[in-house]
Formats: sequence, structure tokens, C-alpha cells
Amino acid sequence: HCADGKTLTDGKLTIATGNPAYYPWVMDNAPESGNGFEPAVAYAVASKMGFEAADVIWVRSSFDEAIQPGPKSFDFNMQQFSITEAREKVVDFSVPYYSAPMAVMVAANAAETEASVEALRDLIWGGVGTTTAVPMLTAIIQPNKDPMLYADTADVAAAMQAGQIDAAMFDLPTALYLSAVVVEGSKLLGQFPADRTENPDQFGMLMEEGNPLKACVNEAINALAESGELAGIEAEWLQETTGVPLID
Amino acid sequence: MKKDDAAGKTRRQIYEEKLRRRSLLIAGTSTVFAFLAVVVLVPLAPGWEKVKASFFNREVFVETFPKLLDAFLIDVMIFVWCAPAITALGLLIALARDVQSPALFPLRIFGAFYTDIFRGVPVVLTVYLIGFGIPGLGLPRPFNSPYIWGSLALILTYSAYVAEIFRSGIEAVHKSQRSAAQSLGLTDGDTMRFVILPQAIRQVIPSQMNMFIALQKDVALLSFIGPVEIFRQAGVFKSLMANFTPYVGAALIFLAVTVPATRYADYLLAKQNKERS
Amino acid sequence: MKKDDAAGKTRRQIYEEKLRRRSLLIAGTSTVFAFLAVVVLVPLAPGWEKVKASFFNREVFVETFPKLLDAFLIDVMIFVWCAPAITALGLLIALARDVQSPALFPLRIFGAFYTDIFRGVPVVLTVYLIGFGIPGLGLPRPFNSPYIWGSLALILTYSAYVAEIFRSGIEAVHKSQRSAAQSLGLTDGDTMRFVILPQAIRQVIPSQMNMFIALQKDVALLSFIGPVEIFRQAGVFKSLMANFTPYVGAALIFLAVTVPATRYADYLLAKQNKERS
Amino acid sequence: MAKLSLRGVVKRFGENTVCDGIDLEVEEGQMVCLIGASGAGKSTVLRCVNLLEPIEDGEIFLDGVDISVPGLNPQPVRRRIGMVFQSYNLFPHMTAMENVMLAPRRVYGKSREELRPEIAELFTRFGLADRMEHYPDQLSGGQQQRVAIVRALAMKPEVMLFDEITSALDPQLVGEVLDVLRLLKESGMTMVLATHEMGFAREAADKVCFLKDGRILEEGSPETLFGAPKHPETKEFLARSLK
Amino acid sequence: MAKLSLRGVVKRFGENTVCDGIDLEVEEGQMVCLIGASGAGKSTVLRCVNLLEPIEDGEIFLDGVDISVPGLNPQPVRRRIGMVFQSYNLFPHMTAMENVMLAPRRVYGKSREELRPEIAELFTRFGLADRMEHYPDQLSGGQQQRVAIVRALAMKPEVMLFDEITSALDPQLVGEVLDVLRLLKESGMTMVLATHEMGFAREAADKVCFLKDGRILEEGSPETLFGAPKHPETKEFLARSLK
Ligand SMILES: Nc1ncnc2c1ncn2[C@@H]1O[C@H](COP(=O)(O)OP(=O)(O)OP(=O)(O)O)[C@@H](O)[C@H]1O
Ligand SMILES: Nc1ncnc2c1ncn2[C@@H]1O[C@H](COP(=O)(O)OP(=O)(O)OP(=O)(O)O)[C@@H](O)[C@H]1O
Ligand SMILES: [Mg+2]
Ligand SMILES: [Mg+2]
Repeated sequence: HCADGKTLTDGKLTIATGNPAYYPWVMDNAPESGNGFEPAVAYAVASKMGFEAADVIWVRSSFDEAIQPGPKSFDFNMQQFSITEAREKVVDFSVPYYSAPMAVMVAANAAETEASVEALRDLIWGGVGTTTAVPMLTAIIQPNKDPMLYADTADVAAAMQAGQIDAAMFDLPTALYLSAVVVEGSKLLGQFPADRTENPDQFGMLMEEGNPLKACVNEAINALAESGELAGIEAEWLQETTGVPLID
Repeated sequence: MKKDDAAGKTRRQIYEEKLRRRSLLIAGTSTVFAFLAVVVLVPLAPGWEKVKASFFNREVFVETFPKLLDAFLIDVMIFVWCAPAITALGLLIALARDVQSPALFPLRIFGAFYTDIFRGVPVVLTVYLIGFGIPGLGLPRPFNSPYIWGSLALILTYSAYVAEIFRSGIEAVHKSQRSAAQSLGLTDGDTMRFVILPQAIRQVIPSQMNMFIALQKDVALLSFIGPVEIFRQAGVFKSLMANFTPYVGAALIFLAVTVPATRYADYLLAKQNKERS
Repeated sequence: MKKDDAAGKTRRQIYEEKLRRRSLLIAGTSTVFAFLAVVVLVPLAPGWEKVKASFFNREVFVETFPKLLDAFLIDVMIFVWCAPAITALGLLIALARDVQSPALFPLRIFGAFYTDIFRGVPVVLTVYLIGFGIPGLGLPRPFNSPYIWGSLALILTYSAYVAEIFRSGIEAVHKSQRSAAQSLGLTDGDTMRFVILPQAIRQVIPSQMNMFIALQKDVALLSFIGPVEIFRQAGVFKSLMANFTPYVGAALIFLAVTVPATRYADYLLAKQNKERS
Repeated sequence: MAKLSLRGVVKRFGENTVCDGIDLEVEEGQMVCLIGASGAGKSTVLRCVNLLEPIEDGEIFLDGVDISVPGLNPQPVRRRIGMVFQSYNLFPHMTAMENVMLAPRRVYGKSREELRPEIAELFTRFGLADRMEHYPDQLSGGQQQRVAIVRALAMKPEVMLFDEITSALDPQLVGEVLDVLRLLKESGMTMVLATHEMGFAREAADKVCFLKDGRILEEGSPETLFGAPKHPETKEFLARSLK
Repeated sequence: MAKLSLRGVVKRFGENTVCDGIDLEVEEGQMVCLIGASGAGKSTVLRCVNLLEPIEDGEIFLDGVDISVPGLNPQPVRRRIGMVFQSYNLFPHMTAMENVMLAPRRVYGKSREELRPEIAELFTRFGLADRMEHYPDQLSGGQQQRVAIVRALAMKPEVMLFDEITSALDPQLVGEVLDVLRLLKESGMTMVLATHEMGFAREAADKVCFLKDGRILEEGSPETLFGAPKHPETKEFLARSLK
């Protein structure tokens, strides 16, 4: 097999996810169950690479641990890492396994805002500081007031609940989850078409720079994409993402 | 006049008892009122229900608390091995900065440099640089543990603070004490050890307590480089449940440790002061 | 013997010059050697290239540094309005804890409670609870700003530490000073203000410097509730570029502020001490 | 009516009874000297009179008013009673001049300018003219004690308590200071001294009290007490005292 | 050869020349008294001899060996020279007994048990038998100074420097302490005292030096110096000194 001798532990595939791993990407913070979009993709890729489900080992890692120099404790890391040029200089990414549109979520008090960039400019914006939502925000919306940036989605939600921000930008699945479950009275105003920026936000599996496994992983993902399996997994776990209006 | 033997109490004793009663009464009523004000008024705020649900959520608390306690053991462990190292290193640096002999001048310079750098750089950065940087140089598995290098980062940073406090204590001891010890023929080392340091240390205990309580809380920063201690655990639960109650749980655990620790240190200090006056 | 008028130097001056020269030499060579050791040895480590690329990356540094400087202004702003409030509140709490009159006993209790709670709870939690919790109660827009409530959280926490340091300074002033002031008919307030506090404050300056340097760095915690100050900005760059160099830039900015601040405080203290001895 | 009078004053430190029922009358303008061995309780008596120590039992009257009532505001009383300490207790962060000016400024609300000439004169009288702007640590022991005396005198008190104020002075200055005490007495000041200067006590005091273990064993005019002590302990103490 | 000799000793504090060329010879077993007004520099001379202050110029010889060589290790010298301070300088965190035992234990390596009987005896001789386990703050001024004397004597030094050690003592104890000094002298101890006890200086000293502004203006046997002072300043000082 193409993975022989290239994994951290022979015969095993070590996959890292976040701590915690977020809904709707991973269900119940339990990737071992295979429930959720990312575990489903992971197990599909693993089986394409010739690993039994029992041979997949899950570990946890923070963003910082994922990008630290030196040896890594995983073969690849899946936690909605956007592929960017800058990041690619330090670590390796697989080919994308998901293209995420960006969505705008607004608080109850801004629910009636017109879905146009001009109207959105006047709102107070928030976002998660470690995501590519930040450059998108500054590139597309160019808000009048400096946006507030937070450590994770829970903090953004809390700030919205406290009335400190009017709007926030997330990838669409996360935004759907937050507006439906977490932030009372909030609303999904719309999504940006994926081609709105030059580099559409695409999630890749993160690997140590020069990881020999890369080709093997890419091969597996490409195969899944061609066979339509990937689209099937997406439809199973992220089906609600269709039907959200576009913003222009 | 003389003691009133029937009542068995002097005028002063009667007065002091009255005062004590009155102040207890004031303390009691004012506490009750303040408490009532908070308990009655806060829930009237329009957002109270939401705040309660996201900060003081019973279910979340019950579910997460035992796991937070587990995670706290890691904090305790790290604290237990860092604290003595910090004290020792801090003391050494303080002594280096106090060296009298001009021949050992470089030591003073080194001490000043050390405290400047490690107090100046935020702990988080030291943790990143040492915790990721040094293992990144290519150390093999057991020696690149984030526990080792993260702890080292804490030790380096905190010993700089602790050294500064020791030094202020040393300088607060009056020069005449050094004269007296030296005139007895004690060496500089003995003078420091038996005369200056005991007085200096006694004086800085409250500040050092502050430092160690701060350390206990900064142990949480090690979570940046991997170890899942109580703070990271609370953060994980917060992210997962989009609820801040786990932080309240963590705060309670911290309070349960730090408050008795401070109280005890204060008590020791008061006892010492009383003994000597 | 008498002064050697030809050379114009006494035996002691000659000896001290010799010592100075020798110690400068030792300091110089040891510094050079230590420096060389680091510069030569570290790059020999197998992982050095990677560590260098991710911690000391020239391009990243040049690109991010100016923006970090911008973000630092927010830290400075927050510090500038928090520091006076912390000092004032800390002093008030310290005075409350030192109240002598038994009638004001409740104040002492309150002071003790206050320091216990706010020193015991980690700053981050106070920031979360007050920064999200209070605005969440339903305050309208200008009054629910994370700047206001986040600063309040810092002020509450740090004033507890500062109070504790003031108190240790007050207790270190010998009782006889209070006696002397009281015997002159000064009120308790004047005694505190003119006799005890000036001595206490002088003594605790190094510890307070420690606290304010720590505060300058903990301002970063406000980033948890939104404000994009230098730390969050560095974090954003870190994520974007998958590179830790922005943190090194942030550390340099901190060092550039904190080191001169500490040096200046030390200098003031030394000057004071010299004046009075 | 006596200016100052103590009745059955008891003071304890823990188990240790340091004043064990002190009765003492000081008439207006009188100079009373307390003598006795080290540890007899002389300093403690003075501290109690100045309300620096609450007393366990007994009463202290100033102009017939009980000033030892528990809960009484002590400041107005202390303003009327000056005290100089055995161990100077100067404020180390103030110059000599600031040490002296503090209390008149704060208590009587006088300005620095108003006070300076009269205080400078006091300093000159005590040979400290060129030490006014020095800090206590820059002064020798004798200089420090003289500043402390000036500080107390600047408050113009009605009663002065002196606790072995000449202990750290050289003989030349002892003479000078004792001269000042004589002048003060002539001007009608009421004074209580704890002193070891037997010669001075004998010559200038109106009354001498011999303390032992917290009690006044014997009191009387200096002639009787020094000339014909009744109590055997007084005899022994005086015999063993030099000069 | 003189036990202790000072040649042209100069000591400055900043601009202020406190010792301005002191020449002094102290023979083995002699008792030399330094007298002079407050601020004359008596304490400073003693501190220089004990190497607590580096001197600007001049030399100090102990048994003919120059002990003021810059860079010399001062500890062995200080062990041979005991000193008692004007302001006691007891260690506040140690009991009286611990204060006294510290130096013999550390310097001579003796054990507590070894030392206790002889030190207890010293305490008893100074009337401190029941104060051995007290902390300095719990002792009166006189008690503190006596502990300080015991502390210095416990080191069995060859030369003793006393800096106004009787300042804080009551007359009874002054006599007792001066008796001890006499005994010490009989046992052959070399001593230098800064003192205000003119009576004692006259009676017991072998040589008296009158200091003014950092110079020895006049020195000689007590008979000549007190009886027929040559220098007008000495005359004036003695005239103004009491007793
Ligand atoms: N704060 C205190 N706590 C406990 N004991 C004390 C305190 N102050 C004084 N004493 C004790 O009380 C006794 C009397 O002390 P006091 O200072 O009044 O004596 P004194 O007559 O002034 O002696 P001296 O001439 O040495 O100054 C002493 O035995 C002393 O140890
Ligand atoms: N560390 C110092 N710095 C500056 N000046 C000092 C210092 N120590 C002493 N002096 C000054 O030196 C002079 C001599 O002081 P010294 O203590 O030797 O006098 P003294 O003769 O012992 O006086 P006294 O009888 O009052 O103790 C004084 O004017 C004093 O102000
Ligand atoms: Mg006394
Ligand atoms: Mg002196």
C-alpha cells in the first residue's frame, strides 16, 4: 500500500481533531463514532488508504500544536483548516475535502438589516480570530468600526448575546448551527458565494511539512471526490447548507 | 476605680464588649442588606435568565465539575514541582543582585539582565518560545515533553518576579543589621543567611503569596502547548456547550485552594508579628 | 601613608580602579563567551532551520510588526485608564483592612473578603463573568462595551493584589512611628497619610512595579471578550501565517516598554535610598 | 486641683502586669521625675498618660477630667500633652524641619511660612541650625534626639512627658537640654520625666517617684527621697546608682 | 609595639570629611576614651577600626599588621575586634540567647549545648537571667543594650570597641556595666570607648582623646587632659560638660 512505512506508527493511522471538536463537524465531540462530516471523511479516506476502522487512532491538538515546528504527534489533522498560501509555507495541506461558503449571522436587533455589503458596513462585527473569516471581513465588508475578534465560536456567541456585536461571520455549517441552537433570536442573513474572494475558503488536511504520506492522502481524497462519495457524505451531514440566500 | 468584683469586669472590658457587639450587629445587618440587594435586584434585570443559563447552569455544572476536578490534578502536579524550583532560583538571583564584592560585579549584571528579560516578556510568549522552540530543535521523544519545557518557562518567568521581591525585602532590612553581624566576624554568607534573609523573607511573605497564587493560575498557560489542565478542560466544555458555567466551576476549585492558602499565610504572619511585639 | 600627590591617588583609589578594570574584563569575556556559545551551538541543532523559520522569520516580522505596534496602542489606552483606578482602589482596600476602630470592624471584613475573592478567582474568569455577564443583563449599547466591563474586571482583580502589597508595606512600618505621630496629636488619618503611607509606599515600589508590569501584560486578557489588542493581533497573524514570529514581535514591543520602566523605577528607588542614608 | 493625676492605673501585656496600680498627682507647673531600674515600667506609665496604651483599670485625670474613659477621642488630649521618646522615633522620610512642622501644620493649620522662623529659632537654640534640612539617617544619635525634642516643643503642649531624653546625648548637650527643661519649668510647664539623671532630678524636680515592678514604692520631694529614703529597696537603688 | 594604631586616617561621606587625619596609638591592655561633642566623629572612628567603613586614606595597624589594606578579607580581623553599638542593633528575629550564640556558633563552630552555660552566666551577670528567651522588641532599652554587650563579649575578642554603650542604661546599670569594663581592663583587654561618661573616663581611662570635627585636638592621660587641658576648645567643652 501507498501508506506503508510512512505513518507515525506502522499499520495505524493517527488523525488529530480539535479539542473540543465542534458540532456540526464532529458529533458529540466523539470522532471515534464516525458521526459527523469530518470523521466520516476521515474513515472514508482511511479505508481508501487501506486501514481498518480499528487502525484509526484519534488524538487531539490545538491550532498552535498543529503548526509548531518539529515532529508532529499525528499523521494528519482535520479541524476545518483553511488552505492558505502563507500556511502552506510552514505545513503541508492535502487537496481540499470541502469548500465552505462564508455566512453572515446577525443578532436579533439587526435582524432587519438589508442583505447588502453597504448596509452591513455599519454594524459592529465579530469573528473568530484564528479563522479566515478575519481577512474576508476586512476584504469584503470593510466595516466602519474595528471588528471584535474572539478565541472561539462560543465567545462570539456570548458577545452577541450580551449585545456587544451585531453581526459575525462564520463558515456556513457553523453559522447554521449557532443561529439555530445557541444564540437566541439571531438569524442567518445570507451566505457569500464561494467565488466572492480570489481564494475560496477550502478545508484541507494538515500535515507536517514534507510528509511522505501527502501523495497517498491526496490520491484517496481525489478518488472519493470522483466517485461522488465525498458529495454523499456532505449531503448526509451538512444537508441544511443549501437554501441560504446569497449576499452581494 | 478598682475592679468591680461583683460583675468581675473593668470599665474597659465592658466598653470593649459593647463595641464588639455593636460592630458585629453592623457587620451582620450590612452584609444581609448587601446580600438581599444582589439576590433581589439582579434577577429583576431583563437579561438575568439568559445570564443565569449561560453562567450558572446547574446541569452543565453537575456534568462538568468532576472532570474539572480531575484536570485540576495536573495543575497541582505542575505547581508542586515548579514552586520549589522558583523559590530556589529566585533566591539565587536575588543574592546575585546583592553581591557586594566588586570582583563579582558580572553576577549583578547577569541578575539584572535576567529579571529584566523574564519579567518583560509575557509568560505566554516564554511558554511558546521554550515549550515549542526548544523541543523543535530536534530533541527525541521523552525530552521534548511540553511538561518539561512548559514548566521551565514558568520557572524562568516566575523566578524573575520572586527574585525582585526577595531583593526588595533584603534592601528593606536596615544597614545597621549588616554592620552588627559583620562586626561579630560573621562572613557575608552567614550574615545574609542568619541575619538579613530571615528578616527579609518574613517581610515579603505576603508579596510572595501573591506570586504563588498567581503562579497557580498561570499554570493554566501550559495548556497553550498541550497539557489539558483545568483551564483547557473548562475551555473545552465552554466551546462544546457554548456555556460559561465550567469556568465558574473552575473558579470555585481555585477559590477552594487559594483562599485557605492565603488565610493560612496571613495567620502565620500575624502570629509571628505578635510573638515579637 | 599620606596621599601620593604626584599620582594624586590614594591607595584605596588605585585598588578600586584595579578591581573595576578586572571585573569589567571578567564581565566582558564571560558575556562574549556565553553569546558565542548560543550563536554557534544552537544553529547546529538539527531542527534549527525550522525553529528559525517559524519563530524568527524576517519576512513575517517585517510585515506584521507595524500592525502590532498599532494594536499595542489599545493596550496602552486600557493600561492608562486602569492603572490609576487600580492604585486608588487598592489603597482604599488596604486602608479598609488597616482600620483600627472596632466600630469600623465590618470594613476590615469587607476588605479581607474582597482581596480573597478577587485574588482567588483567575483573571480570565473575572473578565468573562463581568465582561459578558453584566452586559448580558440587558444594558443598552454604549454601556455594554467590553472595554468598560473588561477594564472593570482588570481593576477589581488587580486592586486586590495591589491592596495586599500596600498592606504589607503598612505593616512593615514600625509601630513606634504610629506612636510618635499619635503623641503629637495627629489624627489617625493624618498619621496614615503623612507618616505611615509615605514610608510604606516607598518600601513597596518594587512589588508594585511587578504588579503593573504584570497588568500591562494581562491587558491582553481583554482580547477574550473582543478588543483586538496586540496579543489578539499577534494571534490572528499567527493563524493566518501559521508562524510564531508575530509573538516575538509582540515580545519585543513589551520589552521595549517594560525594561525601561523597571530600570527607571529601580533608579528612583536607589536615588531615594541614597538620599536618606 | 492637680493638673494630672493617676488613680490605680493598671496596665498588662498579656500575663505581664507592667503597671500595678499607679497613683500619682502632678500639680500645675510641677516637674515630677520617675526613677527606677530598667524595666520598672517608667516608659509604660508615660505611654499610658499619653493614651498610647489603653489601660486595663484605673483612671487618669487631666485638669480634673477623666481622659482614660474608654472610647474617648484621644487626639484633643494628646495635643495638650507632648511626648519625647527614648528612641527618638523621628519620621525617616522627612527632613528635620519637616518632622517638626508636620504636627503644627496639620493640627493647628498653620502654614510653613508662618512656622519656619519660630522653628528655625528652636533649632538654633538646640545647636541644629545647620542640620534642619538633613534626614534623620544623616544625623548622629545626639542630633536625632534633639530634633525629637524640638518636634514636641513646637506643639506648645500644656504637659510634657520626657522618656529618658538625655540618654543618647553627650554631656555637653545634656547640660544644654536640662537648661531648657529648667526654662520650661520656669515658664510654668507641667512635666513628667522618666530619667536616669539623678543629679538633675535631685536639683530640679519638685517630686521624685521611685518605681519598681510597676508600683510606686516611694515618692516625695527630692530632699527626702534622696536624703532619707524610707524603703529599703529605694536605699539600695540609690546606693548602687553612680554619682 | 602598639596593639592598635591609626595613622592619618581619613574618612569622607560625600563632601563631608568626618575623619580628617586621625593618629592614635592604643597599647595592649590600655583603655582609650574618645570624647567630644555629638557629630565629632567618634562613632565613625570606631566603625573604621572595625573595617565597617573603608577609609579614604591612612592606615590602621593591629599588632603591627596593616588591616586597612584595600581588598583584605575583613572577617578574621573583625573576629579579633568586638564592637557594641550606640543603637544596640540586636537581631529582631532572634531571642536574646540566639542573638548571643549566633557568632560563636558560626565563627568558632561551637554547639548550642557547649555555649549555653557560659552565655547564661554572662546573662546572669548582666541581670538578664529571666530575659534570655525574649525577643528584642519585648525588652526595654536598657535590657536591649545589655544583650548587645553580652553578644560582643561572647566572642572573646582581643580589642573591644564601645560606642556610647551606657547611653540607654539607667544609672544603676551604668555602674554595673562600668564595673565590667574595669574587670575587662584588669584581665588585660584592650579597649576603645566613645563615651560621654566623663567621670568614668577620668577615673578608668589610660588615655583620653578629645575629638572635634574629625580631628584629635588633644590627647593625654586623664589627669592632664581633665586637669590641665591645653587647647582652648577642650577647655570649653569640659567646662560645659556637666559633673
Ligand atoms: N509591648 C510590650 N509587650 C510586652 N512586654 C512589654 C511591652 N513593652 C514593654 N514591655 C515590658 O514591660 C516592662 C516595662 O517596660 P518599660 O519600657 O516601661 O520599662 P522602663 O522602666 O522604661 O525601662 P528602661 O529604663 O529600660 O527604658 C519590661 O519588662 C518590658 O519587657
Ligand atoms: N552614613 C553617613 N552619611 C553621611 N554622613 C554621615 C554618615 N554617618 C555619619 N555622618 C555624619 O558624620 C558626622 C559624625 O558622625 P558620628 O556618628 O561619627 O558622630 P559622633 O561623634 O559619634 O556623634 P554622637 O555623639 O551624636 O553619636 C555627623 O555630622 C554625621 O552627620
Ligand atoms: Mg523606658
Ligand atoms: Mg556616635
